[in-house]
Amino acid sequence: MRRPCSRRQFLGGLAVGTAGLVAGCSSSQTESDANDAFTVALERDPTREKWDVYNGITPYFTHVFEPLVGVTDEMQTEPLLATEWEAVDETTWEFSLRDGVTFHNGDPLTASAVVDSFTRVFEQWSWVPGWIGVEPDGVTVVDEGTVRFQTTEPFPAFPGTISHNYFGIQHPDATDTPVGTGPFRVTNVESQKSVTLTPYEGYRDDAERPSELTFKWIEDPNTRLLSLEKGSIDVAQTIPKSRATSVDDASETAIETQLTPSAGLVAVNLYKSPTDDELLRQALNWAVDQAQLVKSALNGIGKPARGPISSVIPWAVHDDLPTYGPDRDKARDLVEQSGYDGETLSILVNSENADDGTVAQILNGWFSDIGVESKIRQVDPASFNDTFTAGEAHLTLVGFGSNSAACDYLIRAMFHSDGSDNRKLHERNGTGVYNPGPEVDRLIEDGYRAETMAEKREHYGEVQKRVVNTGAIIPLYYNEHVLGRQSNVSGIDGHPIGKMLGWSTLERK
Amino acid sequence: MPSNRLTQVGAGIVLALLVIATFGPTLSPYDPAEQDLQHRLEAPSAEHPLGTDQLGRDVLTRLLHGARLSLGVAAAVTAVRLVVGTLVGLLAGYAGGWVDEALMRLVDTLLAFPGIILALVIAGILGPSLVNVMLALAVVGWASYARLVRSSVLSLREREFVTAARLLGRSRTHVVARHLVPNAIAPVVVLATLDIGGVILGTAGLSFLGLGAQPPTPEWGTMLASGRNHLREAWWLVNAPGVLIMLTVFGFNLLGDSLRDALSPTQSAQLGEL
Amino acid sequence: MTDPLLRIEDLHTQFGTDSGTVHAVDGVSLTVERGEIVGIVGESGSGKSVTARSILRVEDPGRIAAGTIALDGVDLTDATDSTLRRIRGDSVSMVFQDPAETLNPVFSVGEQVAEAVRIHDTDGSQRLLDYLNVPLFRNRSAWTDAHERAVELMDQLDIPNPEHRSSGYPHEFSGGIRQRAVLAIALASDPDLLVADEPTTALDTTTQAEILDRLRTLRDERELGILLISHDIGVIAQTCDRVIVMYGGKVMESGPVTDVLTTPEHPYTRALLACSTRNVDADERVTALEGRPPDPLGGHDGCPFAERCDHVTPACHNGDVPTIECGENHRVVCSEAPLSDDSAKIERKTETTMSAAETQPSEPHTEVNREKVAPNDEGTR
Amino acid sequence: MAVVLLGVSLLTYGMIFVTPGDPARTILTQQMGGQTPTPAAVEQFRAANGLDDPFVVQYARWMGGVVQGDLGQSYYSDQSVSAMIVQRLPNTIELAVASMLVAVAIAVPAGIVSAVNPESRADYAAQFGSLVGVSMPNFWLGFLLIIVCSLWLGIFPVAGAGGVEYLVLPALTLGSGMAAVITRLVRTAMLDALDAAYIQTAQSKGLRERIVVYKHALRNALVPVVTIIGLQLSYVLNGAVVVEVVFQRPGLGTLLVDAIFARDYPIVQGVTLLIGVIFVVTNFAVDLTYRRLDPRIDLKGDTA
Repeated sequence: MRRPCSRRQFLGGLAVGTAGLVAGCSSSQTESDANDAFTVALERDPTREKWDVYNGITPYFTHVFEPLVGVTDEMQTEPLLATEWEAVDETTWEFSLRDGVTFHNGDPLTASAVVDSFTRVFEQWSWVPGWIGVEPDGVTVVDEGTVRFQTTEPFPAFPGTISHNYFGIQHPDATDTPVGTGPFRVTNVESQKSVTLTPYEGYRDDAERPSELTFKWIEDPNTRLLSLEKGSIDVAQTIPKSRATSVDDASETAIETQLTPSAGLVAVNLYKSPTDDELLRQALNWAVDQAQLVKSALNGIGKPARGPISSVIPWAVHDDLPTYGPDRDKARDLVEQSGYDGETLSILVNSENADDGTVAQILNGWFSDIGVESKIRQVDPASFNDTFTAGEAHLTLVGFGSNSAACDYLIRAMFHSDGSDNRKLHERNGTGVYNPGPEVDRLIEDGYRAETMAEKREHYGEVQKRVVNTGAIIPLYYNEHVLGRQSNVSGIDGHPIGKMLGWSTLERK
Repeated sequence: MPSNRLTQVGAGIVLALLVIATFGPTLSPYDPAEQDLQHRLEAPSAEHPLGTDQLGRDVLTRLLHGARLSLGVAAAVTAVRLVVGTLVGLLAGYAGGWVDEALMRLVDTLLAFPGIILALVIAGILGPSLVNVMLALAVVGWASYARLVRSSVLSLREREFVTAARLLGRSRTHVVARHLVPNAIAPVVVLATLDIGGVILGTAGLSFLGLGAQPPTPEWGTMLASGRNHLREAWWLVNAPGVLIMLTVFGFNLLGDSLRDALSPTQSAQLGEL
Repeated sequence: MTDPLLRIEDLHTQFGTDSGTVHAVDGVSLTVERGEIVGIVGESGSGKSVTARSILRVEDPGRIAAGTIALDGVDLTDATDSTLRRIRGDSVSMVFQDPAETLNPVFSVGEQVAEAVRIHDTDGSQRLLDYLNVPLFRNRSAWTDAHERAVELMDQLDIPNPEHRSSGYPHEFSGGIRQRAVLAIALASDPDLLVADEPTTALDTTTQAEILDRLRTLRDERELGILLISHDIGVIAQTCDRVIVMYGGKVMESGPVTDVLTTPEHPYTRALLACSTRNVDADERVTALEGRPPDPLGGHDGCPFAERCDHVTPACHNGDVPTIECGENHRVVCSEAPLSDDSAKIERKTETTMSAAETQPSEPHTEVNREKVAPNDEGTR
Repeated sequence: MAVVLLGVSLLTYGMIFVTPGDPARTILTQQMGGQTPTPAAVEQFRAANGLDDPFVVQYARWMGGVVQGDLGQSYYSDQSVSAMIVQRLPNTIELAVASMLVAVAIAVPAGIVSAVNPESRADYAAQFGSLVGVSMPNFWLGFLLIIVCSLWLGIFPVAGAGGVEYLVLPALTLGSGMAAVITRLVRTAMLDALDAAYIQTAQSKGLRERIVVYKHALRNALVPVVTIIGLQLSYVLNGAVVVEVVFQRPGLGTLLVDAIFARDYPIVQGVTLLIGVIFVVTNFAVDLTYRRLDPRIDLKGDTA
């Protein structure tokens, strides 16, 4: 049970001045003490989204809105609001809606509501059409139970792409509180503080659900964890990995980890001397001990990687990728053989992520072991991407994860010549950052259009092999999401995509 | 007024810090960058008096090396503030007229800003690095020196020995250099001593917000800021730099206070109004 | 005969300082009767002010090493703090020198007088919050009565339209009015003894005359005993019934004003009178007294005035100096007295004009000040 | 004062133009979750927000809005900057007032104790203690307080904003820093007051020692203390930025930090301007209270 707040008067001895200021700890805690009410602390403010989309609350975590397509634990698509969908032709999809689904205010789910939800998203962000390959007018009503999507070019992975929470279906009329079709409805929104939900009785399954769910915003990871340790919250999202073991060992708290579709890796600049020398790139790979890295930098939370794509993603070919099993002597030989002349390599790191800083320092240490000098350059989040895509650094710590079932855009963004990481330099002077070249581009395009998963795996697998072989990247780890919870709270429905964690089966012993 | 006992304590601390800053590197038992991933986050022990950090590096060594860096940064920023402030103060005080008016409006504007917030905006936009932090803190902090120097120049200007020097045909620069600066310098030195503490805390604050020195540089503020992620298991990681920073700022404040008491009443009054 | 109002018997008041003990008062005896004004005169550092302060032990007065102070027969020397506190302002009040300083600048004059009235109308219990005028704890009726009484008092002391002026702040009044207000405070509880330490030094002559007049009327109307401390012989001559001449912490000569000032027996009294401009014609030079007042450290036997005395003999330097009766309770403490007649007769001028040059700077606090003043500084005035 | 306010607004708005990097591109990348925006999108964004106009035009347009209380539009959320500020201001003011109260509550007694018995152990303890407060980086102090008071003693919530009990730890963190300066000032002021002649008058009236100290001496000592409290506001606003992040109080501090990192310039400019204005206004208000407190100073400002 959560520790009741003690009645003791605060520091009676403190000067008379503050006596008036502090009454005993007030009993009206925000979270009700009922047994099945839960509080989840989030890293980002759940109440600061765009008002005319999702009525200002976050589409992630809350399960107030449901997209047409769901994502299984194996990152496959599954029916959600759409029972089934078929590709009428190469560029047209038709989704038939589940019947009997009602919005929280009782109105039935209709095709026009789906079209309206998509239009809202298109209006809000101009870059969405480019992302999902559908123009704003490409979403039309066939009949009240069917919606048609017109893609600009053949896109087999389209259904997976719209499983993203951004495409959760909302009620068409402007309402003051957010209205969706999800298992939870919104009862209270305290701006910049919290969103409180209660179960939606009219939901299609009548499973047992917590009586109240509150998503609280606690930005600083340490403060978030301290609140967990204090007992004022039940679940803390993304706690510092460095503290995970001690939280797990403590009696009142425990942790839950989940392998995610995102991977941490070093993008090696293929077009900037001296990392344009393949031998040097391979030498660097030989110097890195992924298992040791995960153990010391990530406190054991994460899976040592062999390639750039997390093994959770269906078309990742983790097992049959070449490995550089750490061997410092081989690395030193390769450095001698390479044209490396002692120039200092720059390691670009995003200052927002504390773990990246630690990883970079470990790499810095290992590289100097094999005689390669390097210097860490930490850059703030806003200008990190600019600096990276301008190819200013030799090595850049990047981490790419997908928030939807379609992870194709990951491999495209990283290794395709006009993928988002390489486009700027490719258009300017035909180079890029870590796109190996036209051969790999063609493989990516074939994989993109592959009808079956096996075909996709074969094309994308070849891309992964080549990228690892030529040392365009230095694989590091597949990211494990870690959250803290009270030891007597269980039933968190884990999911590779952190933002899709399920809370319906939460219970307190 | 703290009697001389507190002054001795203050001077003692500052002296000890200078010794650490100069001889630190030679005194330190290990190489600050040498990682030992097998001995990560070990509690203080015989061979690691202050334990090891998340990469197995010896915390004591990094603190000793960091001393030169942190104090160097603080001294450099304070020096820049002092020089710029004194120049502007002298110019405004001595030139008078619209020059004085314009400069003083600028000073008032800068003083109207809580320093750290302005520094945060500058450092935030320029990106995280020790140089940016130093630049931001320097740009922000010189105004108080300017106002102090100007007020002491104004009060000195009327004094006989200045007018006498002018009567003897001394050039303006001579008067400024020979007469005004020596007299104005005492309160400025005191302000600088009191200011160094503020700069050190400012650097630590900016590091906490993610704008500090680039890893793996062992700067105290950054070590304190990154140590916070191991708050409870590796308590020494955050408390060792914390205590050191506290002692440093405490030492400088004590020294500053006692120097201030050695000033003449008028000088300390000028200082007091800041 | 009944006990005198105030009896001080062989008083020794000393201060511990870093460089030894200061014997500020080195064996002083005096008495003050009701309805009598007794003056103590002497240079700075003669211990006159310390003697006055030893009575009420106000503001770090130093340690009474020996001797007794009795008020109406009651011995005060080893009185407990609370008994002393009850006497202060009730049976014995004090008036200080500079009215600009002795009134609290941030409280109205009426408030400060009313406070004095309040202290002595209640049973001696003073509750902090009541005196801080904190709304809930404020004894409203007591304060209003006190304010009315304060206005009456100010009126008795001829402060113009007191009802209106009582809410004014000290800096809005002239020196004279302020000193009257201080007097009002002192008289709030109708005391028996008033100790006035240089009350008129900071005032111009006309205001000074008014205040001294006021003291005399108080003596007559209220049978008030007044101990008046001054360095200005004119003030003493003009106001006091008896005078005590002090030097180096000891009494040199005491007796009725008329005898002592017209036929001074003690060489120091004569020197004092000689250098007072009052007794000199316009064209004559004022004779100054060479040498410096004695170093109070360590105390000394024999006559403290020995080094500077024209009639000094070896006997003066050691042993205790005899006290000689030379007239109806006119005593002199000098081994050479009575001196030959020639230098004795000094005509005393009647009018009380006082030239500015002659006013002595205020008597420094002999007790050790806080850090600012170096320990052995007081002797170098 | 008006000139300074103008200076503050010029400095705030100008700051952004001096810095390198094209705001439009950085913001769009940020909005797109890391993908690089197309040049067309960047152009469209610049036009929409008038970033191509010369500095003077943009500044005039911004100032036009400021005068009517409209501080412009945030790039990310569609709330106006003024609305966001109004929402968060109470939290920061609450924290500022509470920490000043704590500072005074610590400093005034400490100052009195060390003044009433100088050079004693209490004197050193008071000075030593208050100096420690100001020497500790406040986020370190904040975390230590959370661990001690919240986790071990369990008498306070860890973070968040709400009732009074949410205010105590942040106010303690910030207030202890300010206590040092005020303690020193109270000590010196009290020493001077206790030395003054009117204390002798008070004592000779037969007043109890406590009343002499707490009424006559303290009242005089408080006059300079009030001015220093006004000037301490800058310390509070400085510290608030960090303390609000540690204690998760959605105030101006966290708003500014997030806006800086997200390059949300309208918010950065709006908040910085507001803080500058608050600062100038309080300095002015402090002057007024100073006059009212010390009757010797009449409005012309010359002391008697």
